[in-house]
Amino acid sequence: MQQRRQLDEKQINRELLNGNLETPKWYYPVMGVLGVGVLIGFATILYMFNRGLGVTGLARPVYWGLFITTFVFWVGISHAGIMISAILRLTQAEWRRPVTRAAELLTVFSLLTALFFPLVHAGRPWRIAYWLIPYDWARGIWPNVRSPLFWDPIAIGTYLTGSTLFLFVALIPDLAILRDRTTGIKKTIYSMLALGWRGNPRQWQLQVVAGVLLSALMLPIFVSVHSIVSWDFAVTPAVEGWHSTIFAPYFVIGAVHSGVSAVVTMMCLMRWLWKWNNYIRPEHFDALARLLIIVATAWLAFTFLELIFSLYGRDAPEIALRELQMFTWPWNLIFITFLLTGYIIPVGCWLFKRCRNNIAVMFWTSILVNVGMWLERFLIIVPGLSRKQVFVYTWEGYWPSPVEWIILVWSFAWVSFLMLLFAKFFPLVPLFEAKESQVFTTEMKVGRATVPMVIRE
Amino acid sequence: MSKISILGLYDNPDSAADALDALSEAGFDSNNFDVLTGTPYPEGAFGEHVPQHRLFRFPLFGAIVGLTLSVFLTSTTQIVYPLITGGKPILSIFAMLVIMYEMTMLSAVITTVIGILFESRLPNISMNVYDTRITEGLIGVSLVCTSDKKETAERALNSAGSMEIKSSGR
Amino acid sequence: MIEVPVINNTEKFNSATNSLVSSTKEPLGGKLKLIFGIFGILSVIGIISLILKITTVGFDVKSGWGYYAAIVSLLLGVFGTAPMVAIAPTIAKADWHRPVSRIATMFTLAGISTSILAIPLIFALPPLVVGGIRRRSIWFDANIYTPHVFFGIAVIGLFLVGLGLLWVTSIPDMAIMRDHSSGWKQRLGKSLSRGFVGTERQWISLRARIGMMGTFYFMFLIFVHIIYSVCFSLELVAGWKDAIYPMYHAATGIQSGVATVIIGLFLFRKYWKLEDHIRIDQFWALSKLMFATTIFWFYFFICAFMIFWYGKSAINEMTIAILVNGPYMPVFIGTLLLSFIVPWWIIIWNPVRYSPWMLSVVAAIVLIGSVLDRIRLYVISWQVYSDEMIHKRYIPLDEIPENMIAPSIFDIGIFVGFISLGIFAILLATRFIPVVSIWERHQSILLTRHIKFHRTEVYAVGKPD
Amino acid sequence: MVAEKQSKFKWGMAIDIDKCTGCQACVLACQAENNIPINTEDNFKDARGIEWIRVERYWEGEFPDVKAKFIPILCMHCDNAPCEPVCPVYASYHTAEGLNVQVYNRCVGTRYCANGCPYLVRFFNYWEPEWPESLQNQLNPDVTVRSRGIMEKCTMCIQRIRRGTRKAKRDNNEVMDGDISPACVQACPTEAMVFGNQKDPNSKINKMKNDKRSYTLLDHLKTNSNVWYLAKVDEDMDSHSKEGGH
Repeated sequence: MQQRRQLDEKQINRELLNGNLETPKWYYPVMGVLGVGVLIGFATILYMFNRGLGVTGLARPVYWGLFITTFVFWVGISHAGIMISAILRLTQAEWRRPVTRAAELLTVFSLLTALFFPLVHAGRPWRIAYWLIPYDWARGIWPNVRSPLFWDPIAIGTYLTGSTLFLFVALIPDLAILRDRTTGIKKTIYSMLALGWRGNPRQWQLQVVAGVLLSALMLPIFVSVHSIVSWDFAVTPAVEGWHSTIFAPYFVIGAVHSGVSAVVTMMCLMRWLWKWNNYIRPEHFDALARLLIIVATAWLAFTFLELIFSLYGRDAPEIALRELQMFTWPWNLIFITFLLTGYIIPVGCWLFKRCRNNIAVMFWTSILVNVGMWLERFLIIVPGLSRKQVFVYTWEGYWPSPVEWIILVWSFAWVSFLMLLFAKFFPLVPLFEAKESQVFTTEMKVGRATVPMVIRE
Repeated sequence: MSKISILGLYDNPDSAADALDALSEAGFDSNNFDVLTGTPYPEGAFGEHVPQHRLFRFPLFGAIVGLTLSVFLTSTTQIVYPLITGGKPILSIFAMLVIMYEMTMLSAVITTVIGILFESRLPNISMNVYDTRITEGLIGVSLVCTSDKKETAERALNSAGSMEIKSSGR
Repeated sequence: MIEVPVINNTEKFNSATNSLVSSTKEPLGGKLKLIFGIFGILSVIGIISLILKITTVGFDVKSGWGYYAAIVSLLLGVFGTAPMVAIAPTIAKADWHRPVSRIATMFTLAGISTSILAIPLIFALPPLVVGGIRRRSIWFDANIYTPHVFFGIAVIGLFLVGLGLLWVTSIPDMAIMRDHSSGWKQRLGKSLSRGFVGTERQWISLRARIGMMGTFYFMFLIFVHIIYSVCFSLELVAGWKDAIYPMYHAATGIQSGVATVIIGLFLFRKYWKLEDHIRIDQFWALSKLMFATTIFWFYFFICAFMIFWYGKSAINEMTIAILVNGPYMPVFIGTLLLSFIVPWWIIIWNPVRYSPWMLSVVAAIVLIGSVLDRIRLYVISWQVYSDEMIHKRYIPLDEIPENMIAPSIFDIGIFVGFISLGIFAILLATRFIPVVSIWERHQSILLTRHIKFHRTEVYAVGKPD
Repeated sequence: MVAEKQSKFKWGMAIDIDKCTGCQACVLACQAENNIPINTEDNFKDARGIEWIRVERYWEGEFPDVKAKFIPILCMHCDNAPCEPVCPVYASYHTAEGLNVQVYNRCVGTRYCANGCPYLVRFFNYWEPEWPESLQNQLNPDVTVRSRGIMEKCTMCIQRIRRGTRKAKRDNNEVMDGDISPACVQACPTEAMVFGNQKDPNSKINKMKNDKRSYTLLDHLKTNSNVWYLAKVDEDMDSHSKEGGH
């Protein structure tokens, strides 16, 4: 039962802009620490460019390792945004409102980070920089449209552009609010960004229509992006562990699992750092956890289908692969950890209302989920390659080198750095949505009980 | 005769709605006055005329453009460089499908956003009078009229009990 | 926050109750009797042709059972998944489903035809050990009759759980029938409503039971779809390895289920005069569902096809030859058109989604499409099965037959007859169970309001949890 | 395929396992001919050695009556090469002469082709290649020295093929069977390896590939490889060799 508090617009402005109009005292220290991490990361990347990929742990037959794993991981995280804002908008779920922007923001920044990894994992990234991006005019031969590695940038670019525009459109009314609260140079900048928003019925109506229409357009992109990423792996008949038809929906549902969990993590942080307790309420965590239980279970079902059908063929390479993946040290440990953190522990917690409403529990479980999902990608990619065919003749396992680990850590620092940077200048919770929910929800008396009501037009 | 814009501020929706009625009674054209709120209200909450929009045409147009572009790009790339890879046909339709799909969606999204800005008349550089308290919960009724109608307009706005009236020539 | 006036709904309640109860009461007019007669005769024809098929074809000629398997799978979709339209929104707490849910749930009664048809099929299915060697199967080293047993249990279980679901969701209406009718209906209502008088405790336990039964039904449904699709088509083709196939089967089943509900809704609304209970909102919501499932058809298809087309290994080429460009290519093209392209293109336009009859046309198209889809999937898998071939790593391209087999007269008889049997069962039930659940109708009367909002009027929905 | 009709060559190779003694001469010749960096012990330790052709050894039977079976494995130059379509920059494609070539200059080192290859005959340059001072002058001027960060693999000694065809063109006569031979074929003491043009009906390779012993590796992947193997004449081993390699 949601305890509904009446908030007038002044209070909403004051509380939700507390990160923008004044600076919390933890802000600069945290940014400093993250900044150092980011710098170290970039230094490592430059070192790797300078020395060559020899500094990584990659070796035949495992030609793709931690970088591609992390790439898939971040693309997965990026599915949070549209999942929350589009699907829940189309199903008119009221509790989505405070979360949408943060989720879309996570989408944008995690996609930006994901794009780094195919770049740094390539043998000659500088060539990519001027041959493939933006497009290959240099040597008079255009990229191969048959290659999944060419589908990727197209799909991810589409998704990135789309969600950035989505983010901006939904940001305009709040920019207007900031414009009215600031002075001097800040005011001019915000006024330019706000495009002279006045808030007349036409603009509000378009704002609402835009939400629905853009969601409807982003949804197919959202599904296609991770399907295409999964096809990078699934289309190669040589790698038995990858050549499975279920990969596309399997990756998508897994991405939703990890993405929504990442949103939960972020909501906890927002609640703790900016004290937005009036807007991010336990009932939101409750709803998200219920959603996550369904998603996680579907994802587990796909996992088992994939496993069953890989063994169903009874081919020697497949069986060798699964033996390595599940029963051989250290993979067996990773496999168990993946099952525990990816499903068993979190869902086990979410089954109980007390855990669903407990912020700390939600925080840690959602982090566990993402640990598990990262391990899942690692388990798909690396063992799959190390036993890909009967001709594998080097049996040393691949293990990431310190350089790769540092770059993995860098990606996390980088994303949170960008998020905090954004949070300094723009509101993380959409103010107009918060105000709208004040207008569009009410209560009705049924006998003695009061039932929350939602207004539909 | 110079045009001026007048803004009346109200602290509750009903009086704003009254103000709109008063204005239309005073014989102003409903295209000339407007309600400014800091919150999206349900359509017609102030008895204003519900604006019409043609937003749905934009994505359709964009989709068509994107589709043609992508068909051109993918087919030319493969025809101009007829390099056989993996025994696949020179025009591999199913590989092209992916790219066509993505580019179609991309340009549909872009045109939609353009359409949104266009339809909601943004960016808006009109110098009409505005008040920052509107984003704090006050409701503004703004009006553009010729300067000789100023008194009638202000009377109408006052009749609905406005907190404050601002006006500016331009 | 705006004040919601407290108004008295009694007369609305009574009018709803009376009109809906009378929908079951009205005497068997000539037209209705005729309809009953037709469907009854057709069902008898179906049962006769089933017996004839078993006696004439026999269980050893595997290729003769392809169309039969296709029909069963179609019915699993058309009748079996229809209740999902009632279950899914209930779990998602949507408010549009209330007038629809009863009609959707009533399709569980049609499961009778599926359960009857399933039994001969069990005998037709080859055991796991063929010619002394164990064939590939998802049951790995289980007892050689495991799939037969499990499938039998699953189908019957699905039917029973469905009946349970129907009963649980209609207990309050039984109570209403008990109070507002006479004769056998009253007695039946008395016995089925189990003394339901609507105490707080009874309502709470009712809600819990509905949730539980719904979840059970869903799980059973997915289980049946997985077992059926894998054991009765995929495993019969040597080398066909397609992890997404069960999900594809379930998704397309749900698509046809939604289509069935739309058509049923349209007919009941028209001929039972339920216009003021079943509004446009319901069709609007169903159309969105339809749209989503239609796209899902293509998504799941392309997920599999892309892998096979790009992989280009011998096994992949065989799979494509069997599914797409083999002897059943025309059928496949028909499926692609009628299951995806045509309905998608029609339903994308807003006006269509507002008009019930246009929607039912789309639904009919989708149903034809899913018939073709099942034919393309099942007939060939029973056609290529042979005790020698099943142990090969994959079927060589030249071993795949050139031409498709046509359905026999018995198949057509079974097809028509058992669909009619299902419809007949539903029609019988409508004499006793109101086609729109009264208590949910009361709930929506209670929880939805048109309230004045300053100068306009808005539609507000209460969401208790 | 369109482009293949234009050329009058379709190169291929046939290897008679029965004649192969596993002497590794082909491996050495290949290393010398194609400027392949020296595979030091550490290179092999971190599984980064580069060997365009390798000789795999399989022990058959139980001690004491064990038999060793050698099978040289090089790029199969498949017609349906899984490595080709996945390259985003067309660095790996199929020439009109049926060769699967790697264009070093285009390669950006995504290593996708190496994942696609079921025979593991594609190699990645993790480091800048180095040769000891004494070997600096041994490098083959006809072959590019591959820089770090790109893929490389057997080219069927394309430089020799070019030289042969050009010569034939210059003193305008046809390319005779056996005129052109890659380094490995040339170095093979038992003449187990044969290289030739499949479009020439009476070439030696055509006879060998139509031999009843001939088979291709991993044919269930339908890569249509252009390297044929002739099974060892040994009853209790034929069954193995039929299943591709083992």
